[in-house]
Amino acid sequence: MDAVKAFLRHPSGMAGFVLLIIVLIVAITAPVLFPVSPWEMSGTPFTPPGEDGMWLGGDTLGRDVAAGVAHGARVSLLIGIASALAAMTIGVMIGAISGYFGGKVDLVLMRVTELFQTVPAFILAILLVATFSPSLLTIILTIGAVSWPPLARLTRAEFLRLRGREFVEAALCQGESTARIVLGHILPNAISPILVVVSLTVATAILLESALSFMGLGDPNLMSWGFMIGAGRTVIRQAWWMSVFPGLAILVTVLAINLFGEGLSDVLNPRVSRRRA
Amino acid sequence: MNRREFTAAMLAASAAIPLGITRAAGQPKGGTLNTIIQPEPPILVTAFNQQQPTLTLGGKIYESLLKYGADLKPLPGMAQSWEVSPDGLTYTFKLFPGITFHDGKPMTSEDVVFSCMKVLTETHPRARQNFARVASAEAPDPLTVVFKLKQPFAPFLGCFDCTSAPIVPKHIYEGTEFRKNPMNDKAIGTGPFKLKEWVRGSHVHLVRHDGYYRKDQPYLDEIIYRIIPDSASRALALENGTVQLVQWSDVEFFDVQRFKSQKNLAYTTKGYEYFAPHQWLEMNNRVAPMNDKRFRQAVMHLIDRDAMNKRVYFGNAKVATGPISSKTKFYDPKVKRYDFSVEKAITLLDEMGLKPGANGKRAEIKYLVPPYGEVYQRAGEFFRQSFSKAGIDLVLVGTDMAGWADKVGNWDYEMTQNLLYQLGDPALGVARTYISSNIKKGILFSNTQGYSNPEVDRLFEEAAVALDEAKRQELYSKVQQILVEEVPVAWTLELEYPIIYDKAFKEIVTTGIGSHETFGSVYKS
Amino acid sequence: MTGTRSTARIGLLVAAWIVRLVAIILVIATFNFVLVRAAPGDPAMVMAGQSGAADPKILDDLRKEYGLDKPYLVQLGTHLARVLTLDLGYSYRQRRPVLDLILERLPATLLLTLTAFCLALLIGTTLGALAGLVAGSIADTVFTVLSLLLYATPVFWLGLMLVLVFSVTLGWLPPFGYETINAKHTAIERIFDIMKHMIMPVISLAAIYLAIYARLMRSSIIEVSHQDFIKTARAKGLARPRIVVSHMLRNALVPVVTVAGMQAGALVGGAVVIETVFAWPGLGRLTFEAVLQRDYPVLLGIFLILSVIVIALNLVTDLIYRLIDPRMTTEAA
Amino acid sequence: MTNPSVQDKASVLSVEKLSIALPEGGDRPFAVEDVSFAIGRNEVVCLVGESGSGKSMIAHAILSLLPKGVDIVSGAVKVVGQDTAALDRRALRRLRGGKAAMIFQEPLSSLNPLKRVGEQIEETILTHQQPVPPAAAIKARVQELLTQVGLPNPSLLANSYPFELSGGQRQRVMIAIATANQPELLIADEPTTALDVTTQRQILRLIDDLRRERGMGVLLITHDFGVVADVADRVVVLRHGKVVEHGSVEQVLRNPRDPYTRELIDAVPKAHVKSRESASHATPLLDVVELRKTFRVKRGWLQPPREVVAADGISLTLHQGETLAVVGESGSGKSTLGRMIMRLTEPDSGAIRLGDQDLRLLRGEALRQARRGLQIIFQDPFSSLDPRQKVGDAVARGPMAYGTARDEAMAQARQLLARVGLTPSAADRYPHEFSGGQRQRICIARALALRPKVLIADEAVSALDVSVQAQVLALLAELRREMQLAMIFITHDLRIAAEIADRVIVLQHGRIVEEGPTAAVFTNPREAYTRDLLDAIPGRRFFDQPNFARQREALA
Repeated sequence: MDAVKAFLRHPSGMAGFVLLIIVLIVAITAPVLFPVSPWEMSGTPFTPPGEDGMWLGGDTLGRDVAAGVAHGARVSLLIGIASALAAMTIGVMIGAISGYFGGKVDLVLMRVTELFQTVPAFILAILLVATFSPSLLTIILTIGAVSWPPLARLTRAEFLRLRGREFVEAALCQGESTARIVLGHILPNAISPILVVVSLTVATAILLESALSFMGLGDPNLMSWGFMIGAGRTVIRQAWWMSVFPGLAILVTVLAINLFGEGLSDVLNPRVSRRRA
Repeated sequence: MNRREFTAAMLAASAAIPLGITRAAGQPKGGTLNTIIQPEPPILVTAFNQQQPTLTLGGKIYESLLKYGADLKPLPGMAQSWEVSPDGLTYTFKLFPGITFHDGKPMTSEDVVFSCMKVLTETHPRARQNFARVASAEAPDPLTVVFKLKQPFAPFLGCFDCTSAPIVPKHIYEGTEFRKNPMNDKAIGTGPFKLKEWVRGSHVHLVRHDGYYRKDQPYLDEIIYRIIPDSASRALALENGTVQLVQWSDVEFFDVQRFKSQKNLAYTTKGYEYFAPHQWLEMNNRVAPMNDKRFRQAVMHLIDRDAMNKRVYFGNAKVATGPISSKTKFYDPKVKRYDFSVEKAITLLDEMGLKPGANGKRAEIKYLVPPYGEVYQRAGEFFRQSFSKAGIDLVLVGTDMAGWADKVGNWDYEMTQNLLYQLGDPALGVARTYISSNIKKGILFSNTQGYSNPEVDRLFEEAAVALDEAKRQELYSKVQQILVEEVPVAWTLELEYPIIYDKAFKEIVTTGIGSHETFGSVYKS
Repeated sequence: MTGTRSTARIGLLVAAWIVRLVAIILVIATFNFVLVRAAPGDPAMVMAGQSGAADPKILDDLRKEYGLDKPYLVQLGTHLARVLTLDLGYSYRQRRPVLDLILERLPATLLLTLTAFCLALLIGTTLGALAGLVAGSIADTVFTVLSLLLYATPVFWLGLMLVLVFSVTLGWLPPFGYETINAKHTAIERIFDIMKHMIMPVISLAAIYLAIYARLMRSSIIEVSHQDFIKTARAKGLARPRIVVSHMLRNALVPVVTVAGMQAGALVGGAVVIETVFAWPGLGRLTFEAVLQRDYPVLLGIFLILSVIVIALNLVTDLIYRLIDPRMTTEAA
Repeated sequence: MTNPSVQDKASVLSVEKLSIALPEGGDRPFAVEDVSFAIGRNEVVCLVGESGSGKSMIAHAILSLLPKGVDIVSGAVKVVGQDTAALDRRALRRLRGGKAAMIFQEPLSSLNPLKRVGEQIEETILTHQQPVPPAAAIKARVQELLTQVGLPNPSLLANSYPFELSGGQRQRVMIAIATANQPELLIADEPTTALDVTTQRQILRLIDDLRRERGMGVLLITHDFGVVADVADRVVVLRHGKVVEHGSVEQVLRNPRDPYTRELIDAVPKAHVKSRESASHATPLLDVVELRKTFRVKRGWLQPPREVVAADGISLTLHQGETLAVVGESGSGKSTLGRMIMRLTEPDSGAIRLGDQDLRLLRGEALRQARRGLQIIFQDPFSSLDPRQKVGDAVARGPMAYGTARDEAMAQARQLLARVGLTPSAADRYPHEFSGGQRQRICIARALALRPKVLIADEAVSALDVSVQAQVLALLAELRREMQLAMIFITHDLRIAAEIADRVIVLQHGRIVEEGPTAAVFTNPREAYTRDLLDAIPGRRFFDQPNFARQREALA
């Protein structure tokens, strides 16, 4: 548990962790804090912040922006985490196969990975969501589908590095099976840099979701931050609060996750973190 | 009224209109009008595309035989006079002399016949139906056009506005594949303005057509249509004077209030009489529970249409009472009224046996959000909240334009919102939504909800061919009563799009087609 | 090591890149084609539906025109053959050749993305290098906090906030568009006018990449400063500025350039959002419109062109990389 | 000069009571404590010690190149009479690379990879010579320096990048940089550790030549007493940051006073061939026939791959209880040979017969079963243990993979750990809790857990300090006798080969150049290459001939 201790001593990592906990608490308690649906048109349109019992103001239809921000935390975190996990599943699988088996398999898989990295990810995401029409599932799968290449490359690199490590060769010489070598030796040693990148993928996934929602390609039944900013964009003159607050929410959440992820990275694998941006 | 008297009356009427050709000089010439076109039209030839922006822009370039006033009565366009035979089968139009196309070639009756019978019947879905009623069209001399109908059609004289029957040059299109003609880029018409430059994604620049047949017109030197996809930016452009005119949904409804009070700007909701945009919540009548009249009536009770007008449309609408707009001929206000009442709705739902389930929900219905901008999104959100009060769960389904057109056209939807134009006459713009013969799979803006009532079919058909106004009114009143009782769709609002313009510009709105008009008479003081 | 040999190598490299480009283009074209066909919705319906009321004849005509009635494989074959002859098809919605549509939007997008890219790279690496050199100081901490904030800011939101401050509140900058239309400017005035319109979109687009490059450069400088040859340089008695300029910067740039190349795709993607926010008449907006209208030929064309741009940017960064690092000229591509 | 305690007025370097503090949280408060010594002109002083003894710290302190957080807390360093602590930055810069120069262990990373070699030399000249000489003169000087350090074709070389040179060439370039401004003091921090023995000999000779020509004082830092014996005038022995012994080479090496020094010197493999009667059996245990392997390194698009021949028809036999040493310089293919026998690297052709099976033809489960009889110990004790696996598991996992019950395997593991000199409780700990030597013992235990017939040791002791090295070698020798193991011992160090092997194979460029009983090869080599290798063994003559008095000129 040295890692935990080291993390506790990591100032920016802890700052991120605390912020993240706050966002999580807001997300979990949103139905308690704002029992009325964030879609309920309870106030007058364009209520400025503080008036009419709405601390963050009201939107075009008189809905409470604060309720939207709180409920939006659930959506953003859900989509962020779920799509990062989707990306991880794809990326680790491809990277592991590529890195462990090498040769032609590796060549083909890496070409595919490169292709996915070459096509502008956001435009691909727009195309995918628009093609299969926006819903929670399609958005998660889409973000997963455009976010996996870095994870695949990292996993591959880790597998390549570890496969050549002498303890893996020793395990081979000791007669251990391929499955045990991969699951028992390589994966546990590769997992910490992968987890770090997955945590950072959550942040980019949240940004991607917000950008999609902003462009009107979000799930119309979900009050997400990107959707709120998109809805507030045209009325920025009348109601700056409609776009400012959800934007700050994204900023804080993404910042928290980045800080947390980097702290994690510094603690778990100083070797990788020095190379990363 | 015999034929001569009829013509004379028409001529007199036209002379009384300020826009008539008799109105001579006095207006200052010159000046530039900056306005907005949104979204960017794919093409400027109105014969080939009838989207609203195409018509707004193309209306300056292409003219037709007639115009329509705010009362939807015909006025001279390129035709200076017209007469209708007493049997309602023969229509004879006399053209103004000296009309030329933008390329300098003269426009004659041959061009009119070619345009109506060859081009529009191929490329213009609405005109195709109108001219399908024509048995023969002839050009006895260069200034005379004669249409002979197969059977009487009361609103035939309403088919010649510049959006329904634009005249294109025969010498350019004859014998070519119309849609692929390279001259489409040049947009050669007879209107007071011609195309100078079109920078895609940026602006369309129109300049005066010096050979225009109406004396001194146009007064303006040029009109610039800017393409500004972002509505906040459009509002700002109007506010800081970058543009001097906005129309349709160029500025969002919530911005309108602000501009109403801006001193240098004039605000009007006139100029949409011909279109009378009519909006409703469309329900697929084939699918339960929407196949039950009581459910549809409950829906009418559930929607607080005043609140919807206030919150979503910011007061830029009127509550609709039935299928025909209060701005359209033959509107009858004496129909059943559905007040906003959740209780009445719940009673109706209980009555039909749609009881709340274990989770407190009576039904879950998919609502297809039309992909035409934010207001539609907001309206969907409004419906969802309204329905939730009676335990009906509306699930919004986002889609793109293709998906929406495909799903609605192929009846693969449960609920959506729709907006149709009334086109000046119930026979042209209303009947299409309700008659059984227009249940056509794959075709948008038909009777997509699948409502069918033989009585309604009969009433609409009789009203279309009847020539007597009173008789028509009687038939339409009856049809309105039946439809309002049966609620094939839940009419919500008659939208009142604004036209907002700099007061320095005069004669912006002169007819019932408002911003689609030629603007030949617009001048800057 | 001679000039002709390295020129020949670069030539060979470019040739290899072109082969690769064609291969990738074909794969992407196929991928797009399959994806777009997998979508629900009938393109003929859309085009006709827009006209107000469709009828089966028009739909049939459109299907024939676009070959939608033929088997998918035939459509794909025709599509690939066309792509290779640079014929990106015809947009029936816009009624114009796709290549024309793209080419007239391309300059605006290139102007925006390249300016943002260069600016981000230039300022980012400079700031990052400075921060790396004073690592641990207050200035470095301020820099780190700022870059982290920028890194977490949604691009479109940053754009909106700029509009809110500089256009709505202060009224200093035009909130949208590419230039003042019909302003009858002289050439120079026009350039300034365009520059004025570019300020906010470029800043919004560049910000996040500036943060990325700066952070990367900072850690790269720190890493390089710990390397043995810096110790050698110090042992040689070199002054610090000379060590920084002559030994650290170039070595530190190597990973930055690599990442910069990889970010090219993301940058082009970011342009879509930014062009929407600022009504910038470029490819990004065309993409979005095409997606909403399901304009198949336009979408396919845009994806190809954007991929070509990204690959070209990759090539440029790769060449720069090789210019910086002589080891790469002899090693693997 | 003979009395080290006298501070020579003419000394180019004097270190007086130097203490360097480590940052808090280090394993000891001082890196270096109370160290004093001096170097006169034309004198070579060696600073010897095992890893962590603080010898590099001293070298760095001399030119004020200590890392941040590590500071001199007391004492003084005087270079050519100047107290470095009292110098301002400018003067310090003038000193560095001017009067005092330094070279480092790893010549590749010590050169800027992105600058041409010539520029890197020019830079030193430009920095130190006022007024700046004309460009042509500098170019000429660079050529001259490159020629001096014995590099062929200096004009081509000046235009090359470091990655285009061999290790020895790079170190020569480093020396050219260091000597560009005629320094009076040259500090060489393990300058030959990364190099092959023959190259090491050349570099040491070069340093010595330059020393003599210029009368430089040289501070040579090394861990190898062989090197000390070859080049030093005086020796300073360090342990845990303190000087344990200080004196002339003869004095310290022949008659060490300090027990630690003695232990170190005793631990140095002396390349004494211990005569052993090779137990020759009729049928060999392992029979390797005509192994061939060529590596193809891809060089990007459209370029032919570079080919490296790692094995060019290698045949060898190994009998039970026999130890075969495979020696050769880096790149000779010796490690590839070991890996091919283990089937970790696939040979292109040939046969590997173990008993009656040809390993090369085996796949899948048959291969797995056959591997039992062959085990390997790797060079790096840090990377050869899974950091996330307990030591006991690491040892027991092998037998378990072949069906031994877990409890039984763990019990065996504990026994084995005890046998290799660890406490049985080591089984419950993780690798990072052990030192390098202990880890290597764990690796040995792991390899032996499967009771192999053949053990391959691939540079198994190269990464260890000399005292630990001796212990591990002793352990291996014991185990070999006890278990009648046949062993292939791969090493670059001929001294170790001489100590442990019954037979020796000398490899060069993937080919066997000489093969025979250890005694024969060492005393009477047939091939010139073998002779070169033997000649290059550091300190060989000094240790071989008890009366050999070092005559430094003999090196020339």
